[in-house]
Amino acid sequence: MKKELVKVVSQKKIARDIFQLVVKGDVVQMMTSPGQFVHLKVSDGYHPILRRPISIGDVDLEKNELTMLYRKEGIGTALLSEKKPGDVVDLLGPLGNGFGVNDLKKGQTALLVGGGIGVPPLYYLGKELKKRGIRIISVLGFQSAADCFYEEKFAEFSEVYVSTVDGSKGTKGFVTDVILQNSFDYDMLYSCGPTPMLKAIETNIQPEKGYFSLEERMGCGVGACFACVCHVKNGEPFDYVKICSNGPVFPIGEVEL
Amino acid sequence: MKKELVKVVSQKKIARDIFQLVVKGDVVQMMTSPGQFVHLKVSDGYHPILRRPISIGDVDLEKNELTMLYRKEGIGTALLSEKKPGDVVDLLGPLGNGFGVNDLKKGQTALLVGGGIGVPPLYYLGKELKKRGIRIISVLGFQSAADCFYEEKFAEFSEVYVSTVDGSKGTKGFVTDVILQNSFDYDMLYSCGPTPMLKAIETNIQPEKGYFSLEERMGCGVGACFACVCHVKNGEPFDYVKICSNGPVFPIGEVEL
Amino acid sequence: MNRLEVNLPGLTMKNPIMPASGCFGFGKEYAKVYDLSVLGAIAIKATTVEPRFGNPTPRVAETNAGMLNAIGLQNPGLEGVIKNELPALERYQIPIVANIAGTTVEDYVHVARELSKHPLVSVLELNISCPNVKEGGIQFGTQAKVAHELTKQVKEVSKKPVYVKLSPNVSDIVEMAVAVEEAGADGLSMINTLLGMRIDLKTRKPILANKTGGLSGPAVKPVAIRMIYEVSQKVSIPIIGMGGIMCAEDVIEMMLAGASCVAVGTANFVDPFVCPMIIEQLPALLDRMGVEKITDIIGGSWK
Amino acid sequence: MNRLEVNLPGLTMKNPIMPASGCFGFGKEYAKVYDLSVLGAIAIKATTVEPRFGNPTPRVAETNAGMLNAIGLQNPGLEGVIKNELPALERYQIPIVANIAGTTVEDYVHVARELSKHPLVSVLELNISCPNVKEGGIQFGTQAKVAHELTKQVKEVSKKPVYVKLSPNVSDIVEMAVAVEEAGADGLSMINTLLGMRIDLKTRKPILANKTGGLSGPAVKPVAIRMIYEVSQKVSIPIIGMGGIMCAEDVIEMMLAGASCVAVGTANFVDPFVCPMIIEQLPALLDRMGVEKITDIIGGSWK
Ligand SMILES: Cc1cc2nc3c(=O)[nH]c(=O)nc-3n(C[C@H](O)[C@H](O)[C@H](O)COP(=O)(O)OP(=O)(O)OC[C@H]3O[C@@H](n4cnc5c(N)ncnc54)[C@H](O)[C@@H]3O)c2cc1C
Ligand SMILES: Cc1cc2nc3c(=O)[nH]c(=O)nc-3n(C[C@H](O)[C@H](O)[C@H](O)COP(=O)(O)OP(=O)(O)OC[C@H]3O[C@@H](n4cnc5c(N)ncnc54)[C@H](O)[C@@H]3O)c2cc1C
Ligand SMILES: Cc1cc2nc3c(=O)[nH]c(=O)nc-3n(C[C@H](O)[C@H](O)[C@H](O)COP(=O)(O)O)c2cc1C
Ligand SMILES: Cc1cc2nc3c(=O)[nH]c(=O)nc-3n(C[C@H](O)[C@H](O)[C@H](O)COP(=O)(O)O)c2cc1C
Ligand code: FES
Ligand code: FES
Repeated sequence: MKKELVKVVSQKKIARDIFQLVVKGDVVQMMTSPGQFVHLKVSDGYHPILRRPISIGDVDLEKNELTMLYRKEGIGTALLSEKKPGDVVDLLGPLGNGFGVNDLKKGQTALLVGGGIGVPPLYYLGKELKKRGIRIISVLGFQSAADCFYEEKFAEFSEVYVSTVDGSKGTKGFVTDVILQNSFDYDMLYSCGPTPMLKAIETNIQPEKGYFSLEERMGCGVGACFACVCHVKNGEPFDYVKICSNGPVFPIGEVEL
Repeated sequence: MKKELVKVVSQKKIARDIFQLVVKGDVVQMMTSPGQFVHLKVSDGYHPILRRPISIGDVDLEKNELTMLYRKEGIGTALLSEKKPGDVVDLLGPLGNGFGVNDLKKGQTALLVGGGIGVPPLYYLGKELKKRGIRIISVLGFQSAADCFYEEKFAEFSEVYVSTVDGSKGTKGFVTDVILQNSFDYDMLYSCGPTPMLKAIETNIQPEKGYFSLEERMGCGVGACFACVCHVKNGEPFDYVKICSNGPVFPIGEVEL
Repeated sequence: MNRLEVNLPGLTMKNPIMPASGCFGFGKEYAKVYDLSVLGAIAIKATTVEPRFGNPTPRVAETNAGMLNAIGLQNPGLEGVIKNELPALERYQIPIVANIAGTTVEDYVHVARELSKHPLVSVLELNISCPNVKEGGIQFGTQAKVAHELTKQVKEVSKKPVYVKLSPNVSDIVEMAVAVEEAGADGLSMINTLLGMRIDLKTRKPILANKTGGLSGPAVKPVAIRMIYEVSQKVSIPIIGMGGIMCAEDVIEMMLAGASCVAVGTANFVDPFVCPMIIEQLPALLDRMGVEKITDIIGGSWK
Repeated sequence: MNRLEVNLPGLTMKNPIMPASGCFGFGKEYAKVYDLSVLGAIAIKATTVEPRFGNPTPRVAETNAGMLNAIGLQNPGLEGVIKNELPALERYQIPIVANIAGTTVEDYVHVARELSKHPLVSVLELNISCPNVKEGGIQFGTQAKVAHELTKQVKEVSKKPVYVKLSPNVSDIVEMAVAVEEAGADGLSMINTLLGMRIDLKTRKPILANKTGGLSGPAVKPVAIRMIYEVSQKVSIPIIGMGGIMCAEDVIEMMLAGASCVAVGTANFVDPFVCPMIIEQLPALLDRMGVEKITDIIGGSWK
């Protein structure tokens, strides 16, 4: 982990409220584990005061470039969306633990399930799995066609299925509907998205093996402030994990959603 | 008075920590009284939260341009010094009451006495007096040669005398030393500068007629918050004037320094 | 239907926005900036029996997202206010909240009696953050019993509804609120400023001549929200909310906490047009939230 | 001569900077970021008798120039702290401030007795902002008598100096400070967080699951400065100052107010390197101010 003022290479709006931000810096060399995140200071002053956690979306180690994908949500991401090429961003990272990319053997199948702004970390993951010769199926869920992004990028390494809540693109409904309808054959499920989606996957799909990536409001991002804890399945009432430092990626079944 | 987002035309460092900032906007049309000031919001957020009072240094009514001269002092003026051509600045003004420019008749003499960053309003004043055919003597006091500015600009309309505390330029000492040594003949004294300087003028020079421009930390800048009051000479203990709205320029002898 | 209208004892307001006491003088300065009749009401500067100069300057200092003031209740005194200040406000046809202060119970009672008689004064706002000289400098606003007694006596003489403006510098704000409600207060104003200080690194002395001052602005908003949230659930009188309101969103947050209308203080110094701007923005914000009448959201965070 | 050295009861610090309790865990996370031995001391997270999970999430929210937290004293409990957390801190050879909390006097006394025996613990810091369950939920930190009694009992069993961490949510901070000094406190820590709240406009509910939380960061600094200024003139025990320290200038301001050293909390989240950065910047700042030893400025604003 390092703190660096990285330089904005490009900023592009790629869907409704969704931005793709590419930055450049030496710290990118450390970003080798998909599922990790970076913590960004988006203002010079103290409004907002806290950093913003954003997933590593893609990495180009040769060019020292990191790609982030984010949704303009509140004040922090709004400020981020105003950064222009040449501007600097104060980045702390990489933080947390990523997905197990070496759990599968060549020829096995990974099912990637992303919901909304949970899609980004799965892109870097997919690329890394592909390198290892893993077969990949991607299921990406969005609110509507206007919110879709990266479908064609996922097509580079996988069979892609899209669902939208309003049916304006792909299957009408949720990612779980797509998975149930297609009864995919897979060895491992990797998912990132809103907690209700993860819960639906756990309950309705009951994957045997895999990983969930979780979100929570953070303070420090490094495990020191206890802001981002969650309960452990079958643990003592006081047992916990910290999403920032023990996660954000956890083996399915380890934590209470 | 108006609130307008004026556009930065140019920004230039003209002496140690002294900047000349030119902005453009329709509001400039209202700035016809030398000695008035504008109230600037220098940050987008709330640090700093209050506006900064800056004197009207010069006005070009044809081009809609206002020139301000300021010293980089604390956080507010530091932020102001970062503004670049094309940036906008939130300006409220013109505020307060300026110098009486019609008190003198053609051919009479005005003595302008400026100390440090009190020099700027006297420049616009001098130009206006000149237009009215007044003879002008200017005495400008600074800490040292490195802090001097606008000597040559004042030479456009007046005989200029400079004093520096360390003697690195002009007379060594204070503006009052220059005045006493030269025993100028004048009909009206106009002064702006640090309060100790104004006090020294009042005590040692005892001008019969003239104006002082005062400074005080301000809240509203428009007379509503009672932050910037001062006592009135020979008044009741509760009598007061507000520097922002009754001043900043007062006839000499009216207020307690 | 006017969806912004709010009604509180003595205050029929066409919108829930009033400038806060001490941040708007007696109105005449801002009257040059815009037409004051757009406001829901106006709270005028604290009035005391005698004219006061207040504290020495500097009287303001800045903090991160806030400011400190130690004006010291400068005002032209009861007579001056009645003669020179109030008449000019008649033309705007909006309710006037008369903020009153003093250093003894007698002071308050006297100003309350006189000001409440004035036809232009709609309600009184008792500023109880002043030190009680007779009781040895303790603040009326930090002891429930003292605040109760003061409120009771003021209520006895006042011809108009009485709002008590609570100080946030207390251990138990609910206790204070309940004490003044029991004494007959018709409403509450909260919060007044938090006591704070800044020290100048160059002079190594406090920036304010008075040393300490009252903290206001966005920095204090979370404290105001918390106190209004707690108090509004425990009293049945309405609350005029204030503390750090800068925009329409802040108004909604404070009304969700439990305020029935709000006062805007420090923000006037940042932008003299802030009150009309907020009033203009509120309807669109209500639309986005799917709210018909603004009164529907009062206390919405706990109801 | 080390111009940054400060000496307080039980704390020989090579510089006046320590991370504040609860903002630095038990040190191991930041130990990966820099060498902790550069610090003046470390205040570790509050320890209670039993392990605690704390409050439900979300536990943090943001405010203008500040943040709210409602962690709820999550910690691995006395045994866990002694077994798994303290040993790792030995190698840094710096004083450890053990923050302790509880819901009954017995809790505090038990944790104090055990932790104060530990060779790595230099001093105890009594966090008295917790509600006292036995006394009906009132806070130890808001009633002088209760705080006095708690301090006395802890002092009786503690093998190490005891600092009492005062809550700012009181009417009279001096009264609290004097009460714990009279009970034998060796020092004070001030201030803990101000109680605050934020409401989410979308959900219309408080952002924090716990509803209210503690406000920290630059927003509260003026309140901290004021309280330290007032208290340091009325007690003769030293003060660990905290509340909104973000840079070297803030350290000087707080020491001028009367603090003998400072703790840095929220700033660690903004910049994990903030403590070493401040330590590095202090000598140049002292030079600019013409100050030889940092202890020369303690209380400089009133001395
Ligand atoms: C490990 C991790 C990875 C993430 N990766 C991405 C990503 O790649 N792209 C993306 O768009 N978003 C991502 N998020 C969510 C992103 O952090 C929030 O959308 C963002 O912080 C919102 O900030 P804001 O100021 O725009 O919104 P505001 O609502 O103004 O934020 C207020 C506060 O809430 C926090 N917050 C708000 N929403 C979330 C959330 N969903 N999760 C955590 N904290 C939140 C903010 O950090 C801030 O402290 C990630 C979150 C986590 C925890
Ligand atoms: C009517 C008037 C006209 C002025 N004209 C000019 C000018 O033309 N050029 C110029 O350089 N300066 C001028 N000043 C002073 C200028 O306003 C301050 O230097 C400036 O506000 C400092 O802000 P800062 O944030 O850089 O300093 P900080 O010290 O960080 O400011 C902190 C606070 O103190 C106030 N403050 C600090 N110094 C002064 C001061 N001398 N007078 C009033 N308030 C102060 C600031 O406004 C701010 O609220 C004028 C002041 C007044 C009252
Ligand atoms: C300069 C100034 C003067 C004030 N004077 C008074 C006053 O006379 N009476 C009073 O009750 N409150 C007074 N207040 C407090 C405000 O009315 C208000 O309660 C407080 O500032 C919080 O609101 P804000 O954050 O919107 O400013 C004053 C505040 C400021 C900033
Ligand atoms: C996330 C967080 C957790 C905290 N936990 C504790 C704690 O366990 N014990 C304690 O005494 N203070 C705790 N505090 C208070 C800090 O130690 C400090 O007093 C306060 O945050 C003010 O300092 P700051 O503004 O520098 O953060 C906590 C503060 C924060 C922000
Ligand atoms: S964000 Fe601080 S522990 Fe996770
Ligand atoms: S600055 Fe508000 S009255 Fe002058």
